Formats: sequence, C-alpha cells, structure tokens
Amino acid sequence: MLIEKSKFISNTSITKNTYLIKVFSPSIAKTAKPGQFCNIKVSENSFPLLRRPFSICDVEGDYLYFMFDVHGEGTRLLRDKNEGEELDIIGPLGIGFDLIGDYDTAIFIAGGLGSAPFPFLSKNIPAMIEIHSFIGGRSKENVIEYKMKNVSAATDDGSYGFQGNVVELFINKLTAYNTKKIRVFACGPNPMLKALQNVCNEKNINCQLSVETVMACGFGICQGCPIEKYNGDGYFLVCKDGPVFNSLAVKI
Amino acid sequence: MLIEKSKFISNTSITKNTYLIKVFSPSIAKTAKPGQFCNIKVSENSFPLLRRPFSICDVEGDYLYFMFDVHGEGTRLLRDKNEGEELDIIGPLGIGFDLIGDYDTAIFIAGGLGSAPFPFLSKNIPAMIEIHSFIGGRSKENVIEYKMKNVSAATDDGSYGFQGNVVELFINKLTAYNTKKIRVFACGPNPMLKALQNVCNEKNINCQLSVETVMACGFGICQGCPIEKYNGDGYFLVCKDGPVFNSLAVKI
Amino acid sequence: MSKVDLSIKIGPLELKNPVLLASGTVGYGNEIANFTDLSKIGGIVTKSLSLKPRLGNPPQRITETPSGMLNAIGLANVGVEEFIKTKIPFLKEVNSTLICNIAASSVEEYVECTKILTDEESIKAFEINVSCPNVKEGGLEFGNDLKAVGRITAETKKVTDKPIFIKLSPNVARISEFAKVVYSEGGDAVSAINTLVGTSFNIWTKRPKIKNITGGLSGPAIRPVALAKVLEISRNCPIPIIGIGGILTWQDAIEFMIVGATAFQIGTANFINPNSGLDILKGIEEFCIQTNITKISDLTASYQI
Amino acid sequence: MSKVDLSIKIGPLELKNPVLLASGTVGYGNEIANFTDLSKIGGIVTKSLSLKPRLGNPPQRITETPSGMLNAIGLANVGVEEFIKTKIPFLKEVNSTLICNIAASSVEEYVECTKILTDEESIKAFEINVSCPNVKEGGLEFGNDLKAVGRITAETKKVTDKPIFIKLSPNVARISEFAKVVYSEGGDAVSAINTLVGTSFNIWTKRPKIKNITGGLSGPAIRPVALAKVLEISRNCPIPIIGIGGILTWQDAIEFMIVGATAFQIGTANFINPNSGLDILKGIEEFCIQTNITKISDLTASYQI
Ligand SMILES: Cc1cc2nc3c(=O)[nH]c(=O)nc-3n(C[C@H](O)[C@H](O)[C@H](O)COP(=O)(O)OP(=O)(O)OC[C@H]3O[C@@H](n4cnc5c(N)ncnc54)[C@H](O)[C@@H]3O)c2cc1C
Ligand SMILES: Cc1cc2nc3c(=O)[nH]c(=O)nc-3n(C[C@H](O)[C@H](O)[C@H](O)COP(=O)(O)OP(=O)(O)OC[C@H]3O[C@@H](n4cnc5c(N)ncnc54)[C@H](O)[C@@H]3O)c2cc1C
Ligand SMILES: Cc1cc2nc3c(=O)[nH]c(=O)nc-3n(C[C@H](O)[C@H](O)[C@H](O)COP(=O)(O)O)c2cc1C
Ligand SMILES: Cc1cc2nc3c(=O)[nH]c(=O)nc-3n(C[C@H](O)[C@H](O)[C@H](O)COP(=O)(O)O)c2cc1C
Ligand code: FES
Ligand code: FES
Repeated sequence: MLIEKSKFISNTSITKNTYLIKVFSPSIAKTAKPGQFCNIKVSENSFPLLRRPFSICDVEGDYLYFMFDVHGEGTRLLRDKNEGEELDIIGPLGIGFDLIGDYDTAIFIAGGLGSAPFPFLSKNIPAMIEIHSFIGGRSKENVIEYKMKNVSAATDDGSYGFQGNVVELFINKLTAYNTKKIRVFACGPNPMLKALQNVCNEKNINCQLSVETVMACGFGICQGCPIEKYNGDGYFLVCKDGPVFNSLAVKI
Repeated sequence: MLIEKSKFISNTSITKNTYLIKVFSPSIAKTAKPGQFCNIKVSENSFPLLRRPFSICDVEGDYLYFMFDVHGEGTRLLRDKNEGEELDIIGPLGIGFDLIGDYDTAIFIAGGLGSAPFPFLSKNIPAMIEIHSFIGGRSKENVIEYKMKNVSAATDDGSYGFQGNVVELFINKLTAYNTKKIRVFACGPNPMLKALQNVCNEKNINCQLSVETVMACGFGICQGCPIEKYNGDGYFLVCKDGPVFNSLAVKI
Repeated sequence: MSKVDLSIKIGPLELKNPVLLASGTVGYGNEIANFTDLSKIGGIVTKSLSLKPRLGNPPQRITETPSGMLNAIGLANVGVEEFIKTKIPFLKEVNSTLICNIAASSVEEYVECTKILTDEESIKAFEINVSCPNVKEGGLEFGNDLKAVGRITAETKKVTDKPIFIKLSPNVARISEFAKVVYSEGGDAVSAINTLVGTSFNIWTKRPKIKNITGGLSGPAIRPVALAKVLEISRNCPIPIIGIGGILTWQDAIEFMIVGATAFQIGTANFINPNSGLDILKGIEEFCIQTNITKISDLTASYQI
Repeated sequence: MSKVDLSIKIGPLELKNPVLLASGTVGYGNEIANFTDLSKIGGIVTKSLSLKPRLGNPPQRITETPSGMLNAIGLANVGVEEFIKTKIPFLKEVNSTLICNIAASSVEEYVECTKILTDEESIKAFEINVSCPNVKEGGLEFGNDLKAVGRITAETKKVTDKPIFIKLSPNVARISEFAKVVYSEGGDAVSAINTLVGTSFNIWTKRPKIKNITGGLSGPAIRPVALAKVLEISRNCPIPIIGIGGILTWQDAIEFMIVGATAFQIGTANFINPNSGLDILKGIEEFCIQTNITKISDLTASYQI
C-alpha cells in the first residue's frame, strides 16, 4: 500500500467504449494480488477532487493494467492521458480473491466491466485448476472477453451467446459441474451479484464476490464505503475489508 | 461580440515561457480591432471556472493569435492544448486603441507580456506613420520583440539594451521626438503604465493605455472589473469601456 | 410547439418557463442580449436597484475560488430613476419578462423604491434583496433578522399589487424560519439563495484579495448548500421557492426543481456561457420528453425521501 | 534542524508544528500511518468518539460535489472503551500527538466521555464536536445553540485539566458569538469549521444521493467560507483558533494562519494525498525561510486590513 507516481505507457481500446491502459508502477506491481484495486488521481489539478478506484486488471513484470469504460469526467480524463504523463496511483488496496482451498474448477462470472479483475486472477489460479468463464453484457459489444478462458457468453438482447443474464446462464449449466469441486469468482453490477449470491448460498457453493461502492479514500480512513454484514450487525468497509467478500459475509 | 467554438491550430514557444497560439476563428477575426481582447474558456470542464482574458495578438485572415506566458492553472491548460481541439472563445471584446488623429509617429511601449497586442496594432497603423517600439523586461529573455519594429530595449538587469525600465528609456529618448507629432500606445504592468501616464499627461502627449484587471464575464454584466475615473467620479469597466483608455481618463 | 408544458406559476405570476437570470449577473440585459434571446427566457432579474445610484466598491471586486468566485460589487447600480428612463425601454424592446430586484438600507427605502417602480407596467414582480446592511440598526444585515424580513415583506406588499419575492440570505442557522415569516406576512415566494460570506487572502501581501475584505461566494461550489436550503424550506413551509446557487447545467436546474423549486435562477454561469439559460431550457425540455413529464411544474418538490 | 521555529501554542498546549489531521479523516491513525510519519505531524485528531460504539449510517454515505464532497458517516466509531483498549496503544507506538474528538447526544455524555478519557496520559487535549443532535432537546444541534455550547464548555472543563477545544458549526449566522461563549466559559480554543450542511439528488430516481438526505460539505469548495469564519472570530474574540476547511496546499494553510489560525487541520485532503500533512509542513517551512519568518506563530492573524 503506497503512493506511486507511475508513468503512463499506453492506452488501447478493446471495445467501443472500453479502454485498457498500461502504466509503469513497479512497486505496486510487486505486491499486487488478484482482486485488489488501485485509487488513481485522474487529473493533475484538483478537479475532479477525489481519486477513482479501479481493479487491477493485469500485472506484467513492472507494469499494471487497468480496464475501464468512459463513464464521467474522471474516466474521460484517464482516457485522454498521453504517453509519458505521470499518473499518481495508490495501491495495491483492499483484500482480493481468496484462492486457497479445495476446488478443481474456478468459475469466473463477469458482468460488463466486471471482466476487469479476471486477467490477473487467471494467472494466479493454480495450473491444475480448470477455469470456466461466464460473461454477460447488454449486447454483443458489452461482452468483454479480454484474456478470459473457456468463455460462455450471455447477452440481454441475445445478440451473442445465451439470451438472458449471465447468472441464469450459469444456473443452466450448473448440473455440468455436479462432479466437480467448484469455486465461483464474480464481479459485476450489484443485481447480478445478488442473484448469484442467492444461488451460491443456497447450493453451498463457495463464492467470492467483488463489489463496488462509492469511495473517497480507498484505504479505510473516511468510512465512506460501508456494506452491510450478512448478519445485519453493522458494516464492513469495501475498500479495506473488501472489495472481495465471501457471499456468506455481506448483504448486497 | 460572439461565442465562437474555434479550432486550435498550433502552439509555438517564442521565448522560454512565452507561447503563441493560433486558432481558427473566422467570425471573431472578421471584426476584431487592435487592442481588443477575447475571453477564453481554457478547459472543457468547469475547472477552472472562469474564462481567461487575452489580448488579440494578431489576426491573419480567419486566424487569431494569442500570446501568453504560463502563470497559473488556466494558462497551463491553454499551453497543453492539442492541435484540432476546440477552444470556446468570446470576442472580440472591449474598446481597443484609438488610431484616429493627427500624429506622424506611433510610439509603442511594452513591458513583459505587454507586447501581446502590438503585432495586430502594427498592421493597422496607417503606412505613412512611423513606428518606434520601446520594450522592457526584467532580463533579456523577458523582452518580447515578436513582430515589433524599430526596437529599443530596456532590461532591469541591463542584460540587454538600456539598463533600467522602459519608461525611463522612453523619457531619455523623448527629445528625439521634439519635431514629431507622436502618439503613445502602451501595454504592460500597472506601475509602468502609471509612470508613463505621469510623463504623457504632463507633457501633453496623447497616450493610449491598455490596462489589466481581474475579470469574470469580460463583457459588462458582472461589474467585477472597475477602474477609477481620472476625476474620481466613479468607475469605468475595463472590459467594456476599456481595456484601452486615454491616459487622461483613468486613475491607475 | 413543445410537447412539454414548460410554463410555471410563482404565486400569481405566470412565466413561460422556469428559467430566470439572477440579479447582478445580467446587469439590465443590454450586454447579455448580444448572446442570448431574452424573449425566450422565463424572466430576467435586474441588478439590485437602490433609490439613488451607487458607485459600488473600489477594486478588486472579484476573485476566483475552487469551483466558485467571490464578489463584492457593492450594489453598484444606476438608481431607480435612471433605470426607469434608460433601462426599462430596452428590456421592453427585447420583449423580456422583467423582475425588479431592490436593495436598500432602510425599510423605508425598500418601500419607496417599490412604490415608485410599481407603476412601471413592464415590471412583473419584485425581488427584495435582504442581504443588505440595515443602516438604521447599526449595519447588521436585514437578512439575519427575522423581524426585519417580516416587516420588509409586509410593508412592500402594502404599496404594490405585484408579487413580492424575498431573496433570502443563506448565512443563517435555519432559513426555513425566514421563509415562514415571509409566508405569514403575505410574501408570494422566496428566492434562495443569495451568496455565502467568504474571503480569500493573498499570502504574500497578507491583504484580502477583495478590497471589501469579505465577498459573496457563488458558483458550483455552493450548489450542495443551496440545494439543502431549498429542501429545508420546501419541507417546512408551503411558500413557492425560486432556487438559486451554482447552476451550470440542465441537470443542476432539475436538481433544484426536485428539491422544491418552482423556478430557478442562473447566476455565475452567465459569465461563462452567456447563453446558458437557453441551453439549460433545452436540456430540461429533453429530459421531460425522455422521462414522460408533460408539465414541467410536476418536477417541483418531486423528491422521494 | 530547521531555521524556522515551527512550534506553536494553543492555549496551554504546545505542539511541534501547526499541522493537525482533522477528525473523521484519519480514523485512529492506523491506516494513514502507512503513508505518512505521524510522529512528525503536529497532532492527530481522532474520529469523533461517543460513549458507546456507533455503527454509523447506512450507505450511501458520501458523494462528490464540485471541488468538494458530502458525507454523512453518522459518527461511526468504536466507542470510548474500545478506543482506550485498542487504538491508543497504536497511537503511542507511532509517537503521535493525540487530540481526542468527542461527540455526544447529551451534555452528560460529553462530560462522561471526557471524564473517562482524561486519565489517558497520551491524550493531550480534547476537541468537542458540537455538530451533534441534542437528543434531550428534540434533536436540534448543540452547535446552533449558544447556551448549550456554553454549558458543554463549562461542564467538560470541570472534569479535566487538559485543554478543551470546541469545534464550531459553520451553519450559524454569527460564529463569533459562539467563540465568545466558549471563551467566557473557559474553553482553550475553537476549531473552525466543521462541514456545511448540503445535499445532492439523483435526478433520475429523485432520491437523495446520500441515504441520510443531507450531508456535510467539505473540501476546497468551502475554503472561502471557512476563511471568513476564522477571520470573523479572530476580529471579535481573543480565543485561539484552529482553522479547518478545504486546505489542500501549503498556500491554503498559510491563508488560514494569516486570517487568524494558530494551527490548522487537514481533512478531505488526506483522502487525496495521505501524506499532505507533511507536504504542507514542508511548503510552509520553505515559505517562512523565503519570507524571513523565523517563528511560524508570527503568521497567526498577520492580516493587513
Ligand atoms: C473497488 C472498485 C473497483 C473498480 N474497478 C473498476 C474497473 O476495473 N473498471 C471500471 O471501469 N470501473 C471500475 N470501478 C468503477 C469506477 O471507479 C467508476 O467507473 C469511476 O469512478 C467513474 O468515475 P467518473 O468520474 O468517470 O464517473 P462519475 O460518475 O462522474 O463519478 C462521480 C463519482 O461517483 C463515483 N462513481 C461513479 N461510478 C462508480 C462506480 N461504479 N463505483 C464506485 N464509484 C463510482 C466516482 O468515483 C466519483 O466519486 C471500480 C469501483 C470500485 C469501488
Ligand atoms: C484585457 C486583458 C488582456 C490580457 N491579455 C493577456 C495577454 O495577451 N497575454 C497574457 O499572458 N496575459 C494577458 N492577460 C492576463 C491573463 O488574463 C492572465 O495571465 C490569466 O488570466 C492568468 O490565468 P491563470 O489561470 O494562468 O492564472 P491564475 O493566477 O491561476 O488565475 C487566477 C485568477 O486570476 C486572474 N488573473 C491572474 N492574472 C491576471 C492578470 N494579469 N490579469 C487579469 N486577471 C488575472 C485569472 O483570470 C483568474 O481568474 C490579460 C488580461 C486582461 C484583463
Ligand atoms: C457578481 C455578482 C453580483 C451579484 N449581485 C447581486 C445583486 O445585486 N443582488 C442580488 O440579490 N444578488 C446578487 N448576486 C447573487 C446572485 O443573484 C445569486 O444569488 C448568487 O450568485 C448564487 O447563484 P449562482 O451560484 O448561480 O451565481 C450577485 C452574484 C454575483 C456573482
Ligand atoms: C468523511 C468525513 C468524516 C468526518 N467526520 C467528522 C467527525 O467524526 N467529527 C468531526 O468533528 N468532524 C468530522 N468531519 C469534519 C472534518 O473534521 C472537517 O471539519 C471538515 O471536513 C472540513 O475540513 P476539510 O474541508 O479539510 O475536509 C468529517 C469530515 C469528513 C469529510
Ligand atoms: S473508501 Fe474511505 S474508508 Fe473505504
Ligand atoms: S469583467 Fe464583468 S463587467 Fe467587466
């Protein structure tokens, strides 16, 4: 967890509105774990005021990758960075995916930009474990398959893969995993995570959910990012106790 | 006086910290007069909030030029514009230099960035009138001679031309103009303009001063840019009644 | 014609749309008319007028702050007489709906100004700026004094048939108390808010950047505060509210209507985009179409709490 | 050693420099210690503590605004007991100067908290947050009630020998009246300001962005207001002032000292640059050297008006 002035290396667009940026950030890269995130200062002046949180999409040696779409002013500024500019990044932050345990198949479930943390996660899943990816999006162009393995896709409009949402698709395929020990890793919009949580908790499937909330600091000092504990007894902080939670731990 | 979305064409640095930008702004270019200024939106978002006023440095066909140095955030953003970007400009604003009258020699007196309006003014001085330029700066690199004719320079540190300020230099040379009908056109920091005003008013020299104040609107609706009338009876608005005033009209 | 009914009513005053240009940010309309069609704007509120002309404060009068600006113009204005002679004719000519803002240093002066101006047919309503020092009572602001605000409302109402809007100061603990007084004294609406008191100093000279020492803070920086004040009034008093403070975009304007404003005023934004009134109007209209709102007035106080 | 004497005194409390980290923006120091050396900071003010732990408000608790942010954390805190058990040891270990901020819902609770905590040697002073609802008196804020602020000052002073700072609410008409009460009841300093009440709504859902409906506005947006409040206190009351509100840079901090602050607190800036306290300290020191100031305390109230 440190502040690193990182050199902006490149920006590639991977779908119409989705960008992948690469930055030189050796110190953060060294300790980053899958599912952690960074809090990025997107402008050189005080507008916008707050940093913007992004999942660590991938790590290659001294380089970090982030994947995002242009949403508001902050992501617009990030898109418009030029090669060689300095980016002020705090990271790695939070607690990532729990990879340890007894499973032979890792199920990735991603909705929209929820694909962001999976490239890095893929690399860190032990080699003997099989990875199956379920990816959802509104339409074909929102299905982000970047560096994902064994993909099954779902689109709301049916323009690509299964017509319907990605959790439905997963449920349809569940019987195929009857003989497997699976663990689910998921990232995406809250309604998707909630639906998935219901299935997994009911069926006793170990499920790791990466959630999003608004954040100010990103490392536990503002208390701005609470998520209710599953038992209703107070809150976790998404930035510090998450962003990845076991599906038995939180109320979405 | 209109709002024109103008294409940013180029940026050249003319001294270490001084930039000359060229924009495509045909409607403003058509009606601009020397000594007028434009109020430029330097960012695409609301930071900084207010526009920034700049003298019209030159006009070439459909193109406007502005000259500036990097002072704060606004001018930094202006420097960093890229070719093809759109710049939102209001102009031409204010009342420029009064060129009409009986004189055979135009004396330009500029201090630092005060050189900005003179390239355009030069072009508009009738051909039979001689132009003599007195240009001051702290040091050699602050003397901006861009497109100025018959230059005599003054520097505070004596690194170039006369050692001392530009008004002293002008006073020293005054006797040379005994047989001429001169009119003075000046732009620069307030202390310089004040010293010049004293000389010219005393010696009955017609003197046109381009002054600077903080501005919000630039066209007369905020009343944020007053300058005291010479007779003490209230205020002129620099943006609307100026920025150029006869040295007999205002208290500096 | 638009599919959306953009007209609104502030008490008895009907306006073609809820967009007003705020006092002190459009002068008397002359200059801004170069950039925008004043006949299409709901109305224009004049720079605060006093009985006699005022020169205003010496410079420096303004300074920029983060997402805002400070001003201490000092109520520079041409005075009631000159206003009638030279400014009203122009505003008539451009077919602008005119709301006249009045500033004064005694209750009597408020009444006197209103009395003189009420005969001017083109004036549709008065907005009373109570953020002025009460010269008779030691210079404290009328706007901080519940009784004074009540008296000003009651006394000005007596001398005119036209609607009276009281423009409230935000520099008070509970603005809704002031709205209640205005309401109970027969005021037709409150305008909220005027600027927040602020200052800024030059660290090298140690002098205030603004000659007057303090100034009024306006612009997007104050928008959350203004929204909270409008909401507070809306939840505590049935008087119509004209929302003001930091509106730059149509989204901002809608936010004000949602928290309780019947109409809204655009101030500082005019300096940045002198056509923002009409740009905002267009944005709102499109929003209404998109969200199936047929009467813009349905937005007022539509908050879901 | 530095050529500039950076130490300051707030009443009886001597600090190595005027940089404090503001309540609610550094938790209890643990997390920010990863980014900054707390032993070098003048002091750290804890998140507001109450007698019993509080869970805080349900989400959403924060939202960004132009040059600012709104928060309604709801005074989430571990309570006095847990604080003593688990938080103080850490703060001792990192050698941080500790000022303990207290929030309560009755005068008795303020007193009780102070009484318990005063035995903790490492606590150097108390900062009393009066921007809390007075549960006994119908939920109106203590901070808006002159008498309540006076009583809290007097009663907490009785149970401790340590300095008492009262953290004032800016949501009042004349903040200097509150400073005067604190002064006359024996308070050692006032901290000014806490956040301004603000709100923001989602225009599509028409719901408040913050679950609590209103929140506290902080950040650069409020700096001009905070500076004006500090100046108002400085010109009307001899009590030491701790300036707070929108400090991002060393220039901002110096501005606060010039208008009257003896020390200052950094709040929202910690979220953006968790080392800003030390960056600001460095900037101030260089400013002093450059302008031949040998004692930083000479800056306090050095305004030229
Ligand atoms: C732990 C975490 C990881 C994330 N990872 C990614 C990622 O890998 N790729 C990606 O595209 N996005 C990611 N997001 C969401 C991303 O932070 C927002 O898209 C971004 O902040 C939008 O900023 P903006 O200025 O463009 O949008 P605006 O809407 O203008 O932002 C306004 C405010 O809302 C906040 N905000 C807006 N949307 C979100 C959101 N979805 N979640 C949290 N705060 C939000 C912003 O931070 C800002 O404070 C992540 C969020 C979190 C909390
Ligand atoms: C009529 C007129 C013509 C001008 N022409 C030129 C020109 O041709 N070239 C040039 O370099 N500069 C010119 N200036 C000054 C120019 O406007 C400022 O340099 C610029 O506003 C600085 O902005 P900033 O954000 O970089 O600086 P900051 O200091 O960050 O600006 C802060 C605020 O102060 C105002 N401000 C700062 N310096 C000045 C100044 N000298 N005059 C007025 N306002 C100021 C800014 O507009 C802004 O509101 C002119 C000013 C006026 C009034
Ligand atoms: C330069 C300036 C001058 C102003 N003059 C007046 C005035 O004369 N009378 C008045 O009632 N309000 C005046 N105001 C306040 C505005 O009408 C408005 O209430 C305030 O600026 C908040 O709105 P905004 O944030 O949209 O600017 C002035 C504001 C500015 C910025
Ligand atoms: C997220 C957040 C939580 C806060 N919590 C507290 C608190 O518990 N007690 C308190 O006295 N002030 C609290 N404050 C107010 C700050 O201490 C400070 O007074 C205010 O934010 C203004 O300073 P700033 O603009 O530098 O942030 C909080 C502020 C923020 C932003
Ligand atoms: S974002 Fe600040 S505590 Fe989580
Ligand atoms: S800058 Fe607004 S009136 Fe001159």
